[in-house]
Amino acid sequence: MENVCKFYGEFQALKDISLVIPPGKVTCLIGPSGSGKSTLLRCINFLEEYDRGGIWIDDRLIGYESVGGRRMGGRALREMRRDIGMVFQQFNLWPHMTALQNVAEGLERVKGIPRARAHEIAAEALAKVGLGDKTGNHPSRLSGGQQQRVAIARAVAMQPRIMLFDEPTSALDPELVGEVLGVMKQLAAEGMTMVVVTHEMGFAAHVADRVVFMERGELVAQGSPAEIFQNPGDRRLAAFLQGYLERNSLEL
Amino acid sequence: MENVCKFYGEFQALKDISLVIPPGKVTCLIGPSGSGKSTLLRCINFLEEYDRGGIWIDDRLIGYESVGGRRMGGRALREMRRDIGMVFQQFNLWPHMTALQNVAEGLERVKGIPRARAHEIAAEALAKVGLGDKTGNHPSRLSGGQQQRVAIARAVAMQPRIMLFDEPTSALDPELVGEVLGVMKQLAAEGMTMVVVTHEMGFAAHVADRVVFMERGELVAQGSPAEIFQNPGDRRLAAFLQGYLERNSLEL
Amino acid sequence: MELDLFREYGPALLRGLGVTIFCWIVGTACAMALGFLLALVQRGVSARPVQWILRAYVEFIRGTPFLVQLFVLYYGAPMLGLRLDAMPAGLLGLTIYGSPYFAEIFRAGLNAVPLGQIEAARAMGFAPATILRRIMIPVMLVSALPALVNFSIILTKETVILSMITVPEIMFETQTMMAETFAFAESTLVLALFFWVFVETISRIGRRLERRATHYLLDRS
Amino acid sequence: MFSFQTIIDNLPVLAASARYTLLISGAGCLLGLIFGALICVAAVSRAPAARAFAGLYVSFFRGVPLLIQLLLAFYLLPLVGVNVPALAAAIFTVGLCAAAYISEILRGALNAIPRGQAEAAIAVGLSPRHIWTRILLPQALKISMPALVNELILLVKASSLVTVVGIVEITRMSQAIASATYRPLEIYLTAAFLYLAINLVIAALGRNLERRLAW
Amino acid sequence: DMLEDIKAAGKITTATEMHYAPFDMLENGEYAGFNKELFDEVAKELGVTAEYQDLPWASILPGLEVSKFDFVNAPVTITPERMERYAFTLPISDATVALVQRKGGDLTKPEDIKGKTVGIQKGTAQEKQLEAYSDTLGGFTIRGYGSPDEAYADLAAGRLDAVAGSAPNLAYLAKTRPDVFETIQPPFGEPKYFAWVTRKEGSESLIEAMNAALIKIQDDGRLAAMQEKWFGTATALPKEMPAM
Ligand SMILES: Nc1ncnc2c1ncn2[C@@H]1O[C@H](COP(=O)(O)OP(=O)(O)OP(=O)(O)O)[C@@H](O)[C@H]1O
Ligand SMILES: Nc1ncnc2c1ncn2[C@@H]1O[C@H](COP(=O)(O)OP(=O)(O)OP(=O)(O)O)[C@@H](O)[C@H]1O
Ligand SMILES: [Mg+2]
Ligand SMILES: [Mg+2]
Repeated sequence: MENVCKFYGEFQALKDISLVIPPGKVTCLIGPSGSGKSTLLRCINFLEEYDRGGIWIDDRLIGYESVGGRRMGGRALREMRRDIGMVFQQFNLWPHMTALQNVAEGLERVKGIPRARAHEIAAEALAKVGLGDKTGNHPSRLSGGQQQRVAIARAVAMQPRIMLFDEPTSALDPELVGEVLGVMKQLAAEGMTMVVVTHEMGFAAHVADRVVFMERGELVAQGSPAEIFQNPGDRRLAAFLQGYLERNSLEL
Repeated sequence: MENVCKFYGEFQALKDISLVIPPGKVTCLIGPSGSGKSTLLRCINFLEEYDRGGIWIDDRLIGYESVGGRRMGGRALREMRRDIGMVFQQFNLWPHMTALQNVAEGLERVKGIPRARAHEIAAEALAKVGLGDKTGNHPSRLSGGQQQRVAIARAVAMQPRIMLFDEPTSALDPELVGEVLGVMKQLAAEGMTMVVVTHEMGFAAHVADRVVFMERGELVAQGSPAEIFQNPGDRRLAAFLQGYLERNSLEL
Repeated sequence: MELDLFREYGPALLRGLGVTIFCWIVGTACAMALGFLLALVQRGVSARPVQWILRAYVEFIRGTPFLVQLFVLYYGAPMLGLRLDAMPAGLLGLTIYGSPYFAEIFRAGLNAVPLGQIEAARAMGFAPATILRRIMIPVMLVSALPALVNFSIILTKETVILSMITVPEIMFETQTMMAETFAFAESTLVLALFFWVFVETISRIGRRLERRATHYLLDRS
Repeated sequence: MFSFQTIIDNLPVLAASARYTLLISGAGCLLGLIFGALICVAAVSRAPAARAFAGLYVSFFRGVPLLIQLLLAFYLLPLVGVNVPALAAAIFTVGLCAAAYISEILRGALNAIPRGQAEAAIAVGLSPRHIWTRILLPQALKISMPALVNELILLVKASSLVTVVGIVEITRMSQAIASATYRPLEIYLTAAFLYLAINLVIAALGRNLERRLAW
Repeated sequence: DMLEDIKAAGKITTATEMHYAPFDMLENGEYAGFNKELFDEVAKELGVTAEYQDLPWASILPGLEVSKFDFVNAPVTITPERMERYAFTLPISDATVALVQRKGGDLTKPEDIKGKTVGIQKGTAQEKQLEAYSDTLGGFTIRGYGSPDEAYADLAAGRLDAVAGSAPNLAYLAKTRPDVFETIQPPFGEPKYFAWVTRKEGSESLIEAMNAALIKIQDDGRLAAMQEKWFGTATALPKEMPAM
């Protein structure tokens, strides 16, 4: 990813972001609200068009035919998006389908897998996230944590090369967060390439291979969790972590 | 509060809860999801009818004419509720009114204060929560933190004897939580009687005078923050706190 | 009340019922289809001129009475060389008249589909047509069904205006009976009863569809 | 063939008849909104009797064509000794019928208002009357504005049915003129434009209100 | 008794559908026509004033039954079935069936409509006559309309070859739009008549008084003058109820 810029009208949401996402590793994006984390993530699968620079996955440019060139056609874009799974903060499950159908739908419609086989794969994917017994439930009959796990299964079942998570736990009650983080840890252990926007510093600290700190559309600091959390060199990063710790300490 | 029980159909959400809320102090309710914290809070201002036991404020029984007796009439109930302010997780501001009108509405309609005076009081209340310059904004033009502060002003302006907070910060982005907790700390410092359901252990640890831990509808442990957080005697309480700490530590 | 009347006019009245129901079904289905198409174009094509034309169509058709539209279509259009028979003209009239109302209902319904659900499908590489068919339409129906039923019920009553262009529907037949026999009370009763049963049936079916479309939402507060 | 002279000659008379259209649809709309709101409150109330009443009301007024309701009001009520003047009968019937549709529209909108809105009002201590008039109905009104505009436009056009009680509004007047001049196309087109003008004003007001209710 | 009530009130209230030229019509928004002039004269003879009301046909008979008004002053064709339910006055006008076609059409006499399509207001006595005529002539297509206006419009639009109706109506039509319509002479079928209608009970003396007035108006030539003005020709009317 090189020199990516994104404008909303006058407002520049991303400022010359250059970043390498190591394959098979977990990269966590942290930073204050409004710093452009979601925007960056959404540029990677081209839900937002970026305005300058380029994003590549395995040497394939995303969204444009060449840097600064024409937009990709609909078919090419869809093909490209197959390789990128995304899990949203609000889950965005389809309410009229059961958990199983939610997962199988993409397999059937995008990959063209026959229904019976798609349902098999979907059932496996759900079993893997610990929902083998909830395949027939509609999202409205699942807790938030369960819903988010279905969303993860839905993305994983498509066998993407890279998974994007946008604050996958911040719409969840604290008790349910654990379920989802557990599934994500498991994915990480299996060597899935993951980019995770998160407010869960504990997760970032324990699971990430790289942590990236953003502020006001700029990439301020990146490094291993140890570098970022133990020795926050940057002043803004230090202030951000300080605030976080204060809110969560139990000391008197 | 004595032997309060609440059933949803077969399911018993509250099991013989007996509890004294010290006036002028801050009581925090903590516990896992589904443990009945919200239900307990909602029984206090009779948004849920409890089925057994009794709740008293200054010797006045709430919601019933006598223990196990007839329900209060609508007018008596409303009178009683004047003394109890409530702040919801989802803010529940009225979107068609400005911040000022949201606060003034209850003063005018419930207390019968003339419009001009009501607006004065409302403006003061808003200024106190740091929103003196946002009185004319509709909720949709306020950030989550600001909305929650309006909700607090709305409750405080009615001069209740006791304030109930149901997870007042869990619908907020982490950056905005600080604003709201700040206002609550200030209220606590002024000696308002407060009952707070919260997942913010930091807040509970620093501000509460008493902490009450619930699980599965039972009151498991209560005590000063020091007793609860430093020496969690109860096994379930200890496990609960352990899980919380793990998720939020930055240690590697 | 003279039961003899129904011996003589019963068959014609029954035929009228059949014609009314037929016109309503075909007219409503076509109007819904056209309305849906209009809503899709309104949503999908952002070119200003197209938007204006659609807006004008909606406001113009919605703003004028069906009676007049039908009259112009049936008695006026031959001046311009378009001569339709009564039944085709009636069905075309119903289609045109109903389409802007349905278009507005569908437009509101589509706008109410949470963007996130569409983005989730887009992010997975769904084709636009698949997103529409598999995600947007089923989700939209939840909020749009009551309004769709409401307007379909209104259309049942607009079908009586087809009597003006000699479509032999129920109003036409009752008018005949009334004119020949002066049996006013009986005719009114027949009409009232028929429409009440007809509308009640439609709203029952509507409620059942509504329950089916929303069954997955019901039991959670 | 097409005679503009006919239009020019008859426009004043036709426009004058529009005042009945305006009066009946205006008053009917006001009544419809008030009764519609009341029926809607009954429909979602906890009292089974009120709910049953609302159900019957909607079933009758939505089920029986307005034309027949008008005939009943005008010709059956006298049989039981109630003699209403034509204009009052027309306005009330149109208003009561509109109320059935409006109450259903509002009921749908209520479903879209989060439960917490009412709970917050209860917790503040507002009385049921204030909860409805200050919190719930204003929001329902805003949510359902497009559907209400649809309904009001239908109401303006449905007001043509009041001819059966002897009121000469736009449609009736144009029929009469068409039959005297034998130029129905010209006259009906003129009538259509009168309706269009009224309805465009309603649509514009609706959009304006919707924008002003944006919060 | 209706006559006494009317005299006591000093007025007679009536209802008609004011679009049936030249009997009932609106001129510049005012009620006018043959029917109005004749009824005004009759009322004058009775010593009362007449009040008119425009109602659609669907409301007129029910309105009469619940006494919303005293008389239906619409021209109603006298038929035996109708006489069973209502009380008729003496004839006020001829109502024999005639035909009208588009200007320059190829019909020259009524018999030419064999095999063609003819429009008619349905449910009228003229429709029955037309059906009988079709049988004797050996067949033509009849299409019924809710009101004559729509039949005329369809004739102009070219879907019909002719429209049948009562002779006075058609004469007035051809007179008003000579560029579009022309009548086919002569009328055919049995002679038929229009009359006014009221409730049966309590109306005997009123009908008698009105019939006397009608005869008087015919005898002193006022009727003929009105007929000239509105129909272009004067024809004598029967002075007692014609046999059906
Ligand atoms: N559609 C849009 N139009 C205009 N500005 C936008 C739009 N979407 C986002 N922004 C702005 O871009 C900036 C970055 O937004 P973004 O959602 O990427 O932040 P974020 O880091 O994800 O924040 P959070 O932690 O609150 O989710 C913000 O200042 C936001 O106001
Ligand atoms: N209306 C209801 N009907 C049936 N059961 C209910 C209802 N409301 C709550 N419950 C059940 O009562 C129990 C207590 O719910 P409550 O909302 O009080 O928990 P809580 O401690 O506030 O949890 P959280 O931290 O998730 O808000 C839960 O098991 C819940 O499923
Ligand atoms: Mg974000
Ligand atoms: Mg809770």
